[in-house]
Amino acid sequence: MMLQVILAISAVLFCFGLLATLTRSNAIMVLIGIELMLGAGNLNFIAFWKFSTHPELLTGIMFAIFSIALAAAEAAVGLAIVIQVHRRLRSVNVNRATQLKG
Amino acid sequence: MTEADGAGAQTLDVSLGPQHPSTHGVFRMNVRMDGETVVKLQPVFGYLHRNHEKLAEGKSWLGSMPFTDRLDYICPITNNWGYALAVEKLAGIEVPDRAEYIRVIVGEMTRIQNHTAFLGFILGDMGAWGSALMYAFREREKILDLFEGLTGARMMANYMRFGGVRCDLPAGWLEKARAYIETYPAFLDEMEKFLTGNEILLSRLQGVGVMSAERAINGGLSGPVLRASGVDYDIRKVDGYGVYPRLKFRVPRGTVGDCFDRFMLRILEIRESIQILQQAFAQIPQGPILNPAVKTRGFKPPVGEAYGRIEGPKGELGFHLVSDGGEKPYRYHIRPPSLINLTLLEEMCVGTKIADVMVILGSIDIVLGEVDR
Amino acid sequence: MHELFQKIIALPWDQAPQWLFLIPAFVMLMGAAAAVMLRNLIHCALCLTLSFIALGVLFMALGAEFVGFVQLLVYVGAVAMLILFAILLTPAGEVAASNNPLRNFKFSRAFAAAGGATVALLVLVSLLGAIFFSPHARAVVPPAQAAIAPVKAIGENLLNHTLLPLQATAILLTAALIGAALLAKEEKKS
Amino acid sequence: MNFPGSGIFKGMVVSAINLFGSYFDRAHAKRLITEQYPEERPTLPEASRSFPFLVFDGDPEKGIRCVACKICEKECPPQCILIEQDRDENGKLLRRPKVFNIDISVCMGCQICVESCPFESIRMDNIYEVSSYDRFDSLVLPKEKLLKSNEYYHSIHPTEAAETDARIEAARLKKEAAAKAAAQKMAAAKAAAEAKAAAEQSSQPESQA
Amino acid sequence: MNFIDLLKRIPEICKTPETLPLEGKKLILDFVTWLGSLVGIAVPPWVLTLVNILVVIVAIIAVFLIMFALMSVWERKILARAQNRYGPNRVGPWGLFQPVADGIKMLTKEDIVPRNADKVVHFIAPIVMLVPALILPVLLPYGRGMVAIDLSVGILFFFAVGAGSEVAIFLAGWSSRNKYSILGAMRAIAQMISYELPLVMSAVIVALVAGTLSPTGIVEAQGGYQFGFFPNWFVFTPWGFVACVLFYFSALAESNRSPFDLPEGESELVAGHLTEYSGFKYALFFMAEYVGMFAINGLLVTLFLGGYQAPLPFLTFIPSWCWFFIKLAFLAFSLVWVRATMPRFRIDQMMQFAWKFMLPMSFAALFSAAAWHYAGRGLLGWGISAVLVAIPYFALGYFCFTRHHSADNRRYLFSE
Repeated sequence: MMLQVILAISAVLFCFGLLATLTRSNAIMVLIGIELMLGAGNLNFIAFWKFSTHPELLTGIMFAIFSIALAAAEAAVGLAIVIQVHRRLRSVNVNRATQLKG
Repeated sequence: MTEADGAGAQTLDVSLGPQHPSTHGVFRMNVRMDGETVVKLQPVFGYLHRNHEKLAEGKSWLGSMPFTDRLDYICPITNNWGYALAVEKLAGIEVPDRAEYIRVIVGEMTRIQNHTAFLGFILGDMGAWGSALMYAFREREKILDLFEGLTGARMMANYMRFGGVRCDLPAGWLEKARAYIETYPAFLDEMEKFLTGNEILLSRLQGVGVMSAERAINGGLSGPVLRASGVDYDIRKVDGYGVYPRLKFRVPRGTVGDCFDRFMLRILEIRESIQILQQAFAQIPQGPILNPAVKTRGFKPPVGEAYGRIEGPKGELGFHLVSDGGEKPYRYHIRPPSLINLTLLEEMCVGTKIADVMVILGSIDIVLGEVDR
Repeated sequence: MHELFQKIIALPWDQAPQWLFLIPAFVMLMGAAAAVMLRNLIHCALCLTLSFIALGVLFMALGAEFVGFVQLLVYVGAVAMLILFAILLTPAGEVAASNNPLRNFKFSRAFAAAGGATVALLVLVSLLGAIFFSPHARAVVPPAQAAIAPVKAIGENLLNHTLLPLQATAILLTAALIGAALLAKEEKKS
Repeated sequence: MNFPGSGIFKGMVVSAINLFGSYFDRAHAKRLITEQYPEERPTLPEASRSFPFLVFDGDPEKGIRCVACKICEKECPPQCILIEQDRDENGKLLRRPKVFNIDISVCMGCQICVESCPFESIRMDNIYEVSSYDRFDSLVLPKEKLLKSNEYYHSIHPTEAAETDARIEAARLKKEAAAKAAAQKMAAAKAAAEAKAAAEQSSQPESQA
Repeated sequence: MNFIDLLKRIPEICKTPETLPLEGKKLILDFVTWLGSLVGIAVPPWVLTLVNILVVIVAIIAVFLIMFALMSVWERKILARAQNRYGPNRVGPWGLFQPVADGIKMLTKEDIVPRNADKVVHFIAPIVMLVPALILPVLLPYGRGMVAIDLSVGILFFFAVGAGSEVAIFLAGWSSRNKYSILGAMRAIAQMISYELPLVMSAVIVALVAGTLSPTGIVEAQGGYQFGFFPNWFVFTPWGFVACVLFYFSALAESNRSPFDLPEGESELVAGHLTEYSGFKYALFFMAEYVGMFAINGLLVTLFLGGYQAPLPFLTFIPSWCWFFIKLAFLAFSLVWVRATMPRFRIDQMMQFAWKFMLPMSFAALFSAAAWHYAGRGLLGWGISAVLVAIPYFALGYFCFTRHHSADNRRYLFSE
């Protein structure tokens, strides 16, 4: 029963992230949404490790640690791209970056 | 007021205002910064303008002598000397020997205490939180006490008169002065041990605010700032006023012309001044201290104009006086070394960091009383 | 009154109930909601940081102490600062009215938001359905062990079992940071 | 030994010597220059000056040296002295000031007035506790507050007071000598006049007879 | 169990100072049970654990706040004595009541919030700054068996919570909406992030050698004495000394003190991110800085100076918790001593010093620690690790510093 509650919480968190990514027009808000979704993913890993049959294998925790490391790298590169976009288009409005022509 | 210009570089206009902890008085700099580096710097001064030159036209010749104390309030006695020298050149007054020697002694002591104060201020600008400042001011106080014993006031001395000095050395003053100057090199060695080797200080001073010799001459700089750029020009040697030709001393000058050279030059000049003082203490003759021919009230110099200048601690301090034969000067103009040394501030500061602007301003050693007059 | 007071004291307060982890979870969800809803970007970033902290505490509540601290250190220390700096470095310029007819339709922003919200809601409903009503959900779930992951075990596992991913992440991190630095550097104004 | 950190280390040693020296070593203890002001008063050198004061010999009213010649009022650079000459009952000007105000908020203690006063009547005091709460009235010192005795003058500037007294003494002696000489000359002139008159009388009786 | 024999137990406790704090806590717990029996209810065990926790928290907060108060006056007195003057001696004997006076002044001063400041964030910033600073002391081992929470990941906890203060400085700088504070906040964060790396690296080295992340484990690893009298603290090993110096300078940078106090570089930026704070909020920032400084110095004592270990074997009659605070006091004194002497770095020199000097040195210290450990911790290990540390120090010192600036390659000409 408790596992399902935790999974529900992480699902809600994931949907908040999804909402942010879909509705907000600012590139940084999109990145914030992605961070939330990654956090939700980590929460699931830890939940499944907590309720697994033999937790001494620590697989869930390993996944969570590596995913945190990657999320940090991803955030760094994402924000660098956002800054470059801002420098080119003078704004971070996602709808303005439409010139990906050939 | 962040406004983007050019390639979207966000420049920031900051006014390091008149009320600022380290601008040595009321001096404002409108600085445009790109991040930390200075793009444009526009000095704004005039906050301490007291209309000294126009006032002098309404006062008697001696009446504006006490006001010259307030020009460069760190070294008032050399200001008096500049004014007295100019009037003596205008009226052709002879100065007795003892008065000349007293003038050299008091002038060189003013130079020492001004450069000592400089050592303290420049460390304060770099954030050494007052230790060097307190050591420097402890030694400077002793010189000011000697001035108080001689002239009656620590700083506002009003000591020089046309044709000599106002009062003779009180009993025991000369011995106290000689004993004190003996201890000065020990203080200087302690300051050098405390400062000159310090890596942070080296990295903050060296290579900052470089001024080439040729540019310094064109800019009209004078004093230690000019000599730091390698130009050998010291008015005590060039004009040879007072009894300087009889005294043997050397004029140091730097090679690179950056803040560190200006800093070291002041220390070397203090050591030279100590040599001068020791010779002056030895050679001071007895005799009158004031040319009796000069009237204190109703002093009327002949018609004409004169430009008298001395090597003040900050540079060439000149007085241009025009007399129409009356009791009041017709025109009274001062050449302030601080103001003219300040004109090249922007050239030194562009391209450096905001923290360097303070150090460069400190290394020029300006006093706002003299800049604004 | 005295007996009531007696009964309250006798309750087994010191065994932390299972549901204690709901508090950080609630704070996290509120932080996440605020991060999405607020207009001012800086406030969004701060609420995001709050939800990161709450997520870290939640990990600790679930026994994964090490992961909780790593989460705190990495997200609150670095990622939140990155986001705040990015917001600072990209001042919101004026939103130019674009010529695309579809876009400056009066209610276009409201429709977009509604569209996004419905998609998110659909995903949420499907997830919850999977969690509570799918056949697997009804499988016997083993009871929650008091599994505390000691740091020594994690350390040994990292260097023996998962050594390859560790080195791969190291290389990836350096590549990502060098790339990010190059991207964000201002080109020299020739 | 100048390894990279040695400069900083030398600096630290200097400040440590000052720090511990102030407790243990007498030479450094003397360096602590702060005077605990209200308890320890600063010892001013003899020549130190702050604001002017009027000197009087003996009785403040009659012994005042100032003759209200207004030279110092004219010569004072910041113009902070105000003098009104005294008048006796029937309006004739007296050589004494009825009002002598110095606005010490304007005065900068430059002692030009001391130099230009021909009657040695104004001298520089070395009081420094003259601050007050209200800006105008209490900073304008009236004559009563300015008048201080010659003995006080001797107590604060002994050598200068002695010179001044010597100069006054010499001036008085010169005046007396001049007066005596003038008196003798007049006496001589009178005697000569009587002698001439007597001579004429003795010569006139012969002519009248 | 009545009140009298509780009082009688106090002199017995004082006879053995080593365990005084632990016995004192037991005494307080017995006192609570006695109070319960007085009212007639049997005190349940959870109340005792609650009281236990409260006593520990109150003790830590009280100790750190008293140290903060005393440090604010000691700092001014030591600074003054280094500058040939007396320092505060008017309020109370030797100025000891000065913190009370400062506290009253800080509380009664008007708390000005700029008009277009972001009120909410402006209000939160000092709290976000103070909370991590007050949480940090929880993990430090003050004495044998006297650590508030014996975390097995103590060091990681320290850096995780310590990261919060950067966010707080950003909040303070951003919300005051004025040029100086934004510049100050930028500088502060750049400085703290670039100095966090050497800080973490030197702590990691100690954790590697001690084999554990828990502070008590590290302190135990530094126990014992070499040749009978020489304590084998980590600071007396070549790599330990270098790591300790790196940690010390990084701690200075983390708490924005002395040579690294660029954020409040008075001469340039007035008061950096604290320009728009006054009154009580400024006092909170002030307290957060000091408590944070004590916490990070406490960690330095734990990592390198052998936490509560006595320096000489026969000195163990002084209780272990005294040693911790004696070492902490000495470190605090050295902070003020450095502050009295050193001018401030410039922003780019500071960054250069962090990335080009401190970081490579910490890698060198890592290798030398490994050499020391695997060469059997004996004389050979000493030699190798000393060489492994000295070479980079002089090379880096020359290449990235003395090559550009040195006082003795300047010639001054003199003319007659």
